[in-house]
Amino acid sequence: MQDINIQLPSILDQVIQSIPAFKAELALIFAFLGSILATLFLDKIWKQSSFVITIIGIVASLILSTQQLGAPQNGFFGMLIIDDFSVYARGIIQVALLICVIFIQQHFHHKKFSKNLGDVYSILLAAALGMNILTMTSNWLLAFIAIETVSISSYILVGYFSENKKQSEASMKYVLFGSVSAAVMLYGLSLIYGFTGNLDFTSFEHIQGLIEAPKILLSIALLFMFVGIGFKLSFVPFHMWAPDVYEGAPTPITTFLSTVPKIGALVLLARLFEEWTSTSFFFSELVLVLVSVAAIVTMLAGNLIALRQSNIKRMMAYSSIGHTGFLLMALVGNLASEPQVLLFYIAVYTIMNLAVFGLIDILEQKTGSAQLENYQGLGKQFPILFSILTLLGISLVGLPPTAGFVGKLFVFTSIFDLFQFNNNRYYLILLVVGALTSVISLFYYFKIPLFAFLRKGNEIKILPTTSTQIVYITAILLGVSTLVLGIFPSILLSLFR
Amino acid sequence: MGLLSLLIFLPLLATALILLLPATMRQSYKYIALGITVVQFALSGWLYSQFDNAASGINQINGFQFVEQLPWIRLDLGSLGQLEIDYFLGVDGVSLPLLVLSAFVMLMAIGASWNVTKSTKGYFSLLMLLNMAVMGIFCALDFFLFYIFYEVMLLPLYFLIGIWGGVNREYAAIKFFIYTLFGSVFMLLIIVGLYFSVINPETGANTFNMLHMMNPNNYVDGSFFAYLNNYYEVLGIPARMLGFIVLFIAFAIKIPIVPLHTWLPDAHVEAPTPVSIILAGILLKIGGYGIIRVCLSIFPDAAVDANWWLGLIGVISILYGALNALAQKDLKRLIAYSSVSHMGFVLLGVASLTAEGISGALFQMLSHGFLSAALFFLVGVIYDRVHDRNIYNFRGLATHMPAYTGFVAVAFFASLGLPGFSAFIGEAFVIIGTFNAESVGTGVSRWMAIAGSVGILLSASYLLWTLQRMFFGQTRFKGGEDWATLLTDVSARERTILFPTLTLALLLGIMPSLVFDKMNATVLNLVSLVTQYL
Amino acid sequence: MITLTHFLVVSACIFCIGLYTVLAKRNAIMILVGIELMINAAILNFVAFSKYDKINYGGQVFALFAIVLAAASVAVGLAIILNVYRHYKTINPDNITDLRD
Amino acid sequence: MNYLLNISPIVASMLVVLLPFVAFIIQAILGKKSTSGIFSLVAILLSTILSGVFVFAEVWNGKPLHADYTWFTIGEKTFNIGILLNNMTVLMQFIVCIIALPVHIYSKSYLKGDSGLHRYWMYLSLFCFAMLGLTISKNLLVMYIFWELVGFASYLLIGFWFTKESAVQANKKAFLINRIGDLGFLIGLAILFSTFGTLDLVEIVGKDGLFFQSIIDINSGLITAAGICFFLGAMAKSAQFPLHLWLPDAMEGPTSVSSLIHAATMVAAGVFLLSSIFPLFNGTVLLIIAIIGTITAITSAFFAVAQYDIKKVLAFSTISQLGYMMVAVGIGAWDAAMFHLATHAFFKCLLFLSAGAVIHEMAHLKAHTNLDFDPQDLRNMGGLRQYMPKTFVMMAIASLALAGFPLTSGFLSKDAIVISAFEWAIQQGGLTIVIPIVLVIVSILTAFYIGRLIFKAFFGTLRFDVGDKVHLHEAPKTMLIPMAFLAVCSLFIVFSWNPFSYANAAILNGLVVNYTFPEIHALHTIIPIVLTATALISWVIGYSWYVKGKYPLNANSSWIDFAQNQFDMNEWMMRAFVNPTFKIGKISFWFDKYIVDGIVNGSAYITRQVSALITWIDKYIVDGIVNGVASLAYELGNALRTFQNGRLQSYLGLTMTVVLIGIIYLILK
Repeated sequence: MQDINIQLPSILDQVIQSIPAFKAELALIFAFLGSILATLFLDKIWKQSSFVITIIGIVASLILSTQQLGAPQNGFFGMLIIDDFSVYARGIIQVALLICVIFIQQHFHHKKFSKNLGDVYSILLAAALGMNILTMTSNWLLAFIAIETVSISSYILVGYFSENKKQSEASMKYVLFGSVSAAVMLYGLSLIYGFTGNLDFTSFEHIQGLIEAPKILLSIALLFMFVGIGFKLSFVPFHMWAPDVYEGAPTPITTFLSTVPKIGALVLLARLFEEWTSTSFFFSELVLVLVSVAAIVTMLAGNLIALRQSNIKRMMAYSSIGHTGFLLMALVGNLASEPQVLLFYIAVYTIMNLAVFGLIDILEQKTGSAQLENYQGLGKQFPILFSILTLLGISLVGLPPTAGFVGKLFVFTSIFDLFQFNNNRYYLILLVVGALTSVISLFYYFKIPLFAFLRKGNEIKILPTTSTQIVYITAILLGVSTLVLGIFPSILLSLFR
Repeated sequence: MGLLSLLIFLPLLATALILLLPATMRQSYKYIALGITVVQFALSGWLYSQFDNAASGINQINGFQFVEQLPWIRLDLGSLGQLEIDYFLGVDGVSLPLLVLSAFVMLMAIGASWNVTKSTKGYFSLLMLLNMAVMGIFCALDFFLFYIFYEVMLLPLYFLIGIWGGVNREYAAIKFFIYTLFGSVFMLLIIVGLYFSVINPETGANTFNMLHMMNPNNYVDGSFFAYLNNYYEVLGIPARMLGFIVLFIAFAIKIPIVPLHTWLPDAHVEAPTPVSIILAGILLKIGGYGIIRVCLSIFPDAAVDANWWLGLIGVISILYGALNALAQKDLKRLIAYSSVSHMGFVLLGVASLTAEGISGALFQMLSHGFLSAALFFLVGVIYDRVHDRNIYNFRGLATHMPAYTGFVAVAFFASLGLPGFSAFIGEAFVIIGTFNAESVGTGVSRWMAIAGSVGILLSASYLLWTLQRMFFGQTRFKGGEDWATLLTDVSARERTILFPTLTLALLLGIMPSLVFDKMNATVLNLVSLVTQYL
Repeated sequence: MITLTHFLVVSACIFCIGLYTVLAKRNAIMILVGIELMINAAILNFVAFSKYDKINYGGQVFALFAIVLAAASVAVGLAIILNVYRHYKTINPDNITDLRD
Repeated sequence: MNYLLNISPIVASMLVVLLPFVAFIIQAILGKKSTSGIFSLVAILLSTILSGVFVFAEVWNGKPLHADYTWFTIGEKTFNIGILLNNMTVLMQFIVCIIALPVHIYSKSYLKGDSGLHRYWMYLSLFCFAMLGLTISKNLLVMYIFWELVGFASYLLIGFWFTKESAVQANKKAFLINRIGDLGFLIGLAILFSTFGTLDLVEIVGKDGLFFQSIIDINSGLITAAGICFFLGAMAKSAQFPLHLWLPDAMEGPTSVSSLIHAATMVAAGVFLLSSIFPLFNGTVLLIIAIIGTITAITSAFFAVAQYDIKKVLAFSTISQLGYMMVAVGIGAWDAAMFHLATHAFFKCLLFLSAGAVIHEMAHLKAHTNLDFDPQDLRNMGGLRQYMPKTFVMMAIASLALAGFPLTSGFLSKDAIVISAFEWAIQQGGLTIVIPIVLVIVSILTAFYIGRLIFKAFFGTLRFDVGDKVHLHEAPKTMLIPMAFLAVCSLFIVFSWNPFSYANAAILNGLVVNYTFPEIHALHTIIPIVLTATALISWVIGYSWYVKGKYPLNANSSWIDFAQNQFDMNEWMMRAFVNPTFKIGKISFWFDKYIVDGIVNGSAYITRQVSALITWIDKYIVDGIVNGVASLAYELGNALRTFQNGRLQSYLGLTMTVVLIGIIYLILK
């Protein structure tokens, strides 16, 4: 009792001092509360109020987080690390989120629901908060909380509308799979905590503890821990949920799921990976092997399965699984290089996926289907749309002159550097598989132009849709930006410095 | 904006124009394309006339002409070192003739696609895009830039074959794309490796500059592709040899060599006439050009070890392609396989590593550029009329379409190496050079020359046989009378395209100096660069 | 005297039981229950371990948060399962396979 | 005018070559508009004059000239277009002109009214251009170019009636077989280039050429190979066994063409080539040449005996005569070869032209009396003497020349070859003696078959009744005059004032060759007598058979004869030699037709089969692998899909299993 009384003031001081480091997230929190209130009261007066508040909140947090650039600090007893890496990551997250919000608003605002759209925004904000924390923490407790925040809000996002069977099924699979992996991860964490007695995975004791830990239990613990992160990143073998959920969920939600949450998890994993592979002990090697193998298998499986897809959303789901593999590769490469390579690839990946799903959303609304066969000969009716889709396909394959190519090139470069540095065969395999899978991926990405342009299609009637212009324009801008970034990557790269 | 940039990016202007003009002005598209291409051709002609024959090109920048070098991407990638990518163009004796060739073949292609009606907007814009990429490839001296143009080229082709192609076009298009991509993706890995191994002596930054890659002193000791104390091995293959092999495969797919050729018959047969013209006239040359510009110049030490195998592959391609051609019933397929055979000479000549051989190979590329283009155009002539190419469905065309037969006969005899036409000079000097190789001691054996000459015999036999089967004898068509009415003799447009082409083939055959004078210095420089590792 | 080992063994058993439930039961609710069990096993671990962490009681804090989060996710899960039932009139996961390759 | 008169031989010779080319161009441009062939005619006329007055007269026995014009540079090596004017080249060029001119005139009326006449003139001019160029080119590469162009022109002319299937087959065959030879030539060039670094005749085999100064051993394998390669080229052009197959088929072309190309000039190019690079050949190669020549001479002489088609007889006789020339080259007496080439050119050309006239008439006959028979078949002719006496006379002269009868040119040149052959054989000793003996036999056979031809065609009576009014009449003047000219040229006086000894022949004196063997005077008297005597005998026999109809091999007459005078030496001789001759002739021709030619066709067939096989492999194995890889990836993806069965718990189960496996692996590791 005594010691608490003694400590309490100092602790409070600490907390108060740490508030500024947290202001970006605070903005989100206020926006969260604001949007809830707006949903309850204002929306009756002005339908868009909650939407506007959300936008404001996100933009605010974006601005606030950018102010932290170049001023590394940490708060809350070192639970939060605010370095440039996290700032950039959060920047990407916020922008992506912004676009997602617009997509969602455009997609739903004209539909008649029993439910109120405002809640969705608040949930999105909650998710954003979780992701922000994910990018800044090196503490298992915060990390777990953040992951769960993101997960739970994603569950709700998927299940919220449940207009049809598929959506509800998707949400069920998502929530059950997610909770199980969360539980497993929690168990793993408990073991790790047991070995180390410390929750900060960057701290000396933590690593010391892991070094001393019994091999077997350690490997169990690490694997369990990876289950949780694997679920978030959806790499093999924790990817099983992804295709079903992506297909089932409303397209804008899929857009969100396939991009934003991955970034947070990836940043966390990057920090972890960098800390833990630095030692020359068993567990470092173990982590390295686990990630490399995961990357290889994921690239192969994702791209191979995608070959046989006829539903474009499902195909993109597998493609994003394949890309997760490549992201893991970039993460391995991150050991050799500055984070800007990783960030660049993340950014490019986000842009591409946002654009693709945005266009898919439009197509779905216009043709009422996500089946590729139904797009036969549509190239004549939507030349621009399909040209942009093709361009994005090229970028996803990683062909010049697109940003996807530059990203791939940098990743290869960094991996090659590692390979040249220590002649480890894993790196070589990574390189070869990375190259091979991009060839494989061409097959299915080019199904889109194949159906749209090469095939003669029977005229299918276009459903009357209310305004999709904003989404359309955004997607096109994003698509073009991949081209621009492909020719002048320095625009983005110089940003991340 | 230098001349080369102008040459490269003019087509882009055309694309923009075509895309911007409304569909109501559909008729103007082809004229825009034609105009731009004519300007390009004139420009390339100007370059040709201004070219200084003494410039030796290959590995030192002052040997190149019309050079443009602008810093393009400069990045500090931290531990990955300084990223240095230049917008770096220039031509030497190897690339200049190919530039002129490309400009000319493009002109032909536009002429051949005069009657295209299916969505002309897309067609001509894609054609112009392709045009740009091709020009870029021949001018680029920065490996990154080269690679970009190299890949950009694939895309328009995919659509040109896939949309305007024949029955089996989807298969052909994707097959072509996948084949090339397979090669080029691994080429990318090698490029990355080179990037790490090579340092720009001025700035000390890692560079993609090809010319720096050709100078052993710029290699970092102990780096992956280093000349000195390089102990890297993959599957027991030394790193530099590996790099050579991978790059060679990447370009060999384009040439194409046996057994990596199977995309070619499909692509050629399915592609519309203009695209086959471009494929045969330009794209196959990129393979040969790449091998000379990249494989030989950057990995000369590996090249001298591997050239026996190159020669062998060349010989195999020659014979294998010719034998295949002998058995074809589809005229277009026959010509496609004959391309395989004729391009085999290019590889053989390059492998010989003698001045005669390499010059012969380059000359053969040019002559094949003109002749195969003409041949495909000629096939297009009857295909346009009756939509049939089967040799056995025609008989005695000579009496029915005398002028057409005249053109075909000239083209056939030219490409079977009748003296007086370009193909003869090319093949003869490839063979002479290959024969010489043993005396010089580059390791290519003499029997290859003899085997190659057997290829000439075979080419004569299949072409003459075709001539006999299709054109001589009593007139008899599968389609009967209505074919007889459809099969009108070559039109004025067709004449105006064919005549200059064949004339050029003849001119080159009579005055090879037109080309040799431009390339001699470069070739000698290349030979000296490579043979020092013998 | 109950040592750490006992706690660990018990938690391990609970975890396994939970995992079994998750994999074997043909009822979504039961799966949720299984998840609860697994989480509780982990919580037990945390509490047990935190005995050795006198400085800032990380384990116990973690345990508390875990309980809250578990509750939250289970609540969401239940709501969603209810939703599924409305559409499918069953909550046996094996019969809910519209989304598949 | 004055300027025109002292025009230098180099320029003149160039003009000689270029004029026909100009004609070719003009003809090509005018196309159907001009069928008179006036351009070609004028061109060749001017060429002949120039070549005669300004080249031949200037250079012959003067000092050789040569000029070089840079053509192109490849690497460091420079190639020139060179003109070489020495006795041999100017002689060759002059011969070509002097033969080509009458043929042009002749064809004017011979082919009157043919639909494709404009093509004919075009091709003919092209041929003249190529042939004339071939004769004077100094650089072997240039020579090779003309060499192939000549073949090309002959391809076009053989297939002149391209709607006739046999003609098309024939010209394809001709070109391909010539191609084989050309490859030999090309490889030869490659060898020379890689040894000497140049292809200039003077620089290599000139008086002080590299070949003589450089230390290169003439007996080295490489030089032997080169020699054989060049000989291969010559074999194909000059129709040496077994590459002679194309020549008989080539008779599908118009007769005038056969006379110019396939008798006089082009086929002789092989001999010319060998003579011009003679120093390159070492003993081995020369022996091979001699042997091949002998085989060719004897076999085709036998073939000729068994022929009924008048043109085929002449074709085989041409081959056999070319064999003679080859032997001459082989024994080192290439001057004799050139000599025979010259004489043979005239009389063989004349023979063909006369045959053409005959065929012309027979064809007319066929046309008028619409009987169905082959106008070229000897069995349908006979007694033409009284219908076309002039033709008969000229053809007789030509035949005498061919048979080597005194006072004719053939006598001189043939004796030159045979005698030198004997001298050579005696000096060499051993089995080589077979060669001259065979040559003698050949000359006997020659006399016999040419006699047979004359007798069958001109003596006796027409084989079948043409009714009361006979349409046969003399050939028109435009055909007769050229023939007459050639007939004159087939007499000795053109070549040597002394009809009985070739020693005074201008050509032999013009081309100085130092023989490796001593001269044996006795032979110079014996051989001519023997040859003439045997020729006479064979004619007597021939006459008795074909004119008197005492044909031994048809039963009824022979039995009577046998009964009447069984001790008749004559009869006995017949049975002893002549029947076997015929037998051998038939058999060997059968052999040639079915075995040698069969091999050629067979190889073509095999190539086609191989190519079919290769294509199969290409389609199903090479391409199959490619598609296989693709479908493999496809199926792999499909297999992985099966896990995606939509069942949540199987997902979880799978995931956990993988984790478990991972744990187990890590534990066991």
